[in-house]
Amino acid sequence: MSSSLQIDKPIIELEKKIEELKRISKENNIDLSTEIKILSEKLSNLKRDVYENLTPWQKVGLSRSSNRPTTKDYIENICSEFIELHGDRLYKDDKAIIGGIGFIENIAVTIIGHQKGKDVKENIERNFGMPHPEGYRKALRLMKQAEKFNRPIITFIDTPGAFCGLEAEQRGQGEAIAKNLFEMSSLKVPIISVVIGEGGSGGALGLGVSNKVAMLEHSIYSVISPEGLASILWKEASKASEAANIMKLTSKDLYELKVIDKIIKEPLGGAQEDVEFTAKNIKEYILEEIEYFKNQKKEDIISQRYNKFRKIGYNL
Amino acid sequence: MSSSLQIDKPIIELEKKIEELKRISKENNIDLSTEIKILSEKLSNLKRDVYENLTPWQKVGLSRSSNRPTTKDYIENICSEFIELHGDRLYKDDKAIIGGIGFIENIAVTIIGHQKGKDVKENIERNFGMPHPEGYRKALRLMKQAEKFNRPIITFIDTPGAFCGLEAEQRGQGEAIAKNLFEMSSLKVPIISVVIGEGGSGGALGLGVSNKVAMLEHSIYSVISPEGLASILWKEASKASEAANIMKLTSKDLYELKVIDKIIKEPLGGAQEDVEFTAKNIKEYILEEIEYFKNQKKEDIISQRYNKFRKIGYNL
Amino acid sequence: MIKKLLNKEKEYAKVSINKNFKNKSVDDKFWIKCSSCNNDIFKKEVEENLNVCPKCNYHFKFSARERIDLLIDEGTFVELDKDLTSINILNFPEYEEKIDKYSKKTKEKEAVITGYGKLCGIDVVLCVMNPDFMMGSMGAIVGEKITKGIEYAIENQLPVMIVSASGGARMQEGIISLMQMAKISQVLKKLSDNNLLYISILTDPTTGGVTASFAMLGDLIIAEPNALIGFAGPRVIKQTIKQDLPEGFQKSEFLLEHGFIDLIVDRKDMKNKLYKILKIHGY
Amino acid sequence: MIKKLLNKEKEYAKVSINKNFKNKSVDDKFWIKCSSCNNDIFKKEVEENLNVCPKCNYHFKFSARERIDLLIDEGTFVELDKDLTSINILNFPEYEEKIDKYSKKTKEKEAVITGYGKLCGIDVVLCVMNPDFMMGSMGAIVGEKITKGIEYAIENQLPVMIVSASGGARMQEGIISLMQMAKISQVLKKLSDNNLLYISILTDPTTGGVTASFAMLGDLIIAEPNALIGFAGPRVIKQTIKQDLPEGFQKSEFLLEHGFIDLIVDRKDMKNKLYKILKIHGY
Ligand SMILES: [Zn+2]
Ligand SMILES: [Zn+2]
Repeated sequence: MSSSLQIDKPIIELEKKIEELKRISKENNIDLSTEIKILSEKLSNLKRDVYENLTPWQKVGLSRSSNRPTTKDYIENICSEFIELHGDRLYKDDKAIIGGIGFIENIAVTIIGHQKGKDVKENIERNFGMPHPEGYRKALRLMKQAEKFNRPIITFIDTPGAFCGLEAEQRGQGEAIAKNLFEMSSLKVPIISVVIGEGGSGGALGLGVSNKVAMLEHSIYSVISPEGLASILWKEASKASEAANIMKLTSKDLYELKVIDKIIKEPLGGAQEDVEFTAKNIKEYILEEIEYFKNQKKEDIISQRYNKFRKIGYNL
Repeated sequence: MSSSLQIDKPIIELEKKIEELKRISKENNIDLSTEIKILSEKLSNLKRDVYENLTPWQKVGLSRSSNRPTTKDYIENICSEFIELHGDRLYKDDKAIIGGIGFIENIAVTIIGHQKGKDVKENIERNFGMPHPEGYRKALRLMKQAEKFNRPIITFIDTPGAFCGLEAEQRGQGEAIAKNLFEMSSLKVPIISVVIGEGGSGGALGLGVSNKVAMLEHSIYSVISPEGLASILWKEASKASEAANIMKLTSKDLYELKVIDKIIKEPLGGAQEDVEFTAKNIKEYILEEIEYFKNQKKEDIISQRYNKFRKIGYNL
Repeated sequence: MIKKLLNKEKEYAKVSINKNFKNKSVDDKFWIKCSSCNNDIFKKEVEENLNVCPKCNYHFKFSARERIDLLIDEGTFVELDKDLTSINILNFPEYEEKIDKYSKKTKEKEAVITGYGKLCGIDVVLCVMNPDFMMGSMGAIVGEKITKGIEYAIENQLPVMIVSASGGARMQEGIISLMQMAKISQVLKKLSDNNLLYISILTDPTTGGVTASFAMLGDLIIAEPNALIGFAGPRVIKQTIKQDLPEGFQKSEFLLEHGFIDLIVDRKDMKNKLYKILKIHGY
Repeated sequence: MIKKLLNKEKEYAKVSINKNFKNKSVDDKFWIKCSSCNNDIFKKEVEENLNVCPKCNYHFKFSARERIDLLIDEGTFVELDKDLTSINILNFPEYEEKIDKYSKKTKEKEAVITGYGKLCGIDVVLCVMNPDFMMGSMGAIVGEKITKGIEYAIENQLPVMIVSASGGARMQEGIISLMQMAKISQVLKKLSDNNLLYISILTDPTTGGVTASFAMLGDLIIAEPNALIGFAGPRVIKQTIKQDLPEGFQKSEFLLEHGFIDLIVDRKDMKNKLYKILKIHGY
């Protein structure tokens, strides 16, 4: 991602400089510790400065960056046990959405999430995290099972959007997403969602009609991509950064709009800098919310979720 | 159907002879009324004789014959109003199964049935009444709706079997039928089925887990086709008529085995000879059964259906 | 989701009656050329035929008010929440101006009209999206009005009909418009759990977030002939697959074949068909 | 449904270990040729490897009793209804003789063994179809025994596992065998309505009426590698479409890809995986 590189550029330069000083110090046996210390502090400040003041467009870049941790990374770090389950029992196993059952601490959960690839090959296999209808149908199947066996549902949201292809249309992309919104709204178990990367439109919402929705600090959630909006407004996709500015797609914006319930802290530099730290924060959040819903009646779980979405829009 | 022609042969010859005498009588102004009367009586007896003593294999022929009335014919004759509804909301509208809502007298019902074609073109469109998985899924969708709106469900069974093709397997023919058996077993509305032609194996049962199952007099219901059984037993499909003899596939056999609840009378010569008469008999049967279930509790409707199938086999 | 909406604006205008005037003769006021069969047709004849081409049965756009008159018994329609108007939640540039422009043009305050009335004597709730108002796009008010309409139906145990005509979510309201999909879908679930009937009626065009929510959630889904119905718009799909789309792709007839709608009903037969369906459902 | 069952008999025998002896040398007693990878393998090595080829992981047939020993803790299995035997309801020619023959051959009375026991200490109901008994075909007794097993699970609130291996319905019992599909499916619905777990385990071959009923109704569906799983058998499909079937068609891996099974588990890992699944389901 070019935007992500731009963010890192001054930081990387400074890091290189420090390495250089260390090397010189060692090779020539000169004491440069004062200089190194000063630069290290500067680096630390620079990092904080950069990452606490990211523009929306820079966050878009970060949320999409190829080294950003994915659903699988978080599952591995959060679950003591996880068994992936496959298939919609209708047409296909869509690898753009994964799901399964496992334990977080000693709590049995169902986890479902969009899954992007780590490299080109895996991205092709996973269609860059853009599901076909069967992905949503698999998700719903697993959610219904979670309800049957009384397991909380965790969803990780990370997709550019539902796939816009011929076959996806033919097999009912709209129907599949709609059915999920419809059915999720009355599930008798708590649903807790975390936007971990891109929350792309209906394709994201298809896993997001939840009791609680959190976002990782640098993730985004929007009705359309900035490129898409720019090409509509100004007929120029290249003005995406301007579009991003007006869209209110950052975690902070969405928290202020009361569309999300929580911003989960990322390490300085973004989630990829310390997956374990990020996963720990996510895990704490999930456990807290599960604890909150643990002794609630099924009707209350349903009506809390219902009221959350009922309010959005008109009474803002 | 060659077998069907064989049944009719002596009858048709006699009918021709009578016509001939009538023509001669008229053209030559001769009184042949006595001869005609005798032959007419003979014809009547012959018909009764033939159709009351059909061999199982002749019934197979009759049940498959191309002029045998289909689901559509009965719907037209039974319903004062019918609106066909389409699609499984997943993949396709399978024309081998039709379904919809309507009135019988003033009772709202959902009707679903296998649909064969009247000619080659329609048979290709309807795949000769052999459904793909989406046919069963459409049926289930409509049955669930019937349950929601508290309508009795009528199914007409008439299929050589579920289609044995590559795509049918790929899209889960087994899963689709299994799901129907599973879900039908606990529907809260009465399901009344009539086998009107061929009841071919799992493809028939997929619409047949019902509170009451009737068969038209000359229809059949079996686990495999006689040709199929013959080719297994004697490696000769041509010995199908022998196979039919041992299979117990006629309405009389199945009534004695307590697998069906009722034999519905056909006119002399078979249902096609008088569709209205046959339809009237079917309609009476359906109304009687609906009346029977009308004031029953939902649990009782479910347990009556459950017990019906629970008993089959072991306690025979 | 929004993209195709604006992209389609021009294409859409093509089928509008006024734009079909040939500008070169004095006959222009009286004749239009059908964009489907290319016949020249007497304009009045089309209008009297409910904006359906009398030669080829092509169904042109039809306004929300006319739709209500077509479906609801005269004098029985009571509109709900008609004064609700959008606020610019995101401070989106020029949004207020846009709303103003469409309000003046259509004499409506939002892209949906909701209310209750009688259909052949049967009490129903009817929501009709207005394709002339910002392409029938769905923002907070559209979501709110439809939700309130359905809530009214639940309170009064009435069946609901929604006539969709929309380019999808309204991008000027960003994430808030997206969330309306969830809001309406969940109240429809509540309606369904009350065993009340919901008939979704799809007209040209029904796309984006509307397709991915209430449009596809009907107990029965009915479409007018030749309506474009899809999640992604044809232009976006073409860009994605880098190929031409097959003839008739995403049209009502295509969706019927692929199992997503129950039946296609001509505009002129719609009221009668709805009446029969309502009767069968015990209303 | 039955046709492929008998047609397959020969093909099936091919993969049985004893038939893979090369008859020409004194080594025959010790070596077999794997029908999948064509390697010569020390027979004992295969047997000790649970009838799985140590070179290519091809899963050969495995008897019902061995399966029970594999999955259930030693000494805890209690068999149910073991003396139920088929009666010739239809007076089908030579049926009794056939039953006799298979009873002698397998020392079992029917094509399924049912009972309860402990899996890593967890109480479960287990039904295992016996592919050696009339190709694991399903007649009234198979239907009855599985039904009773599930009823036992409902009474005692236990999870159910069924290991399928079947050519489908048993044609010698005609319509009665067909009706077992409904009988078992409905008791599984009852189990499900009790929120009890049902794990369906598919082994080679699972076809016909078994596939079109309980095999496909698991909350979780697990398959062994390279099992043939389908409604119609490959031969019948080939006849229908008059074309060769694609490589791997109807194999476990194909079904996984097409969304019909949850996971593929090696025989040696099966017990451990089931244990984990049971734990996650609160047993
Ligand atoms: Zn025209
Ligand atoms: Zn091998």
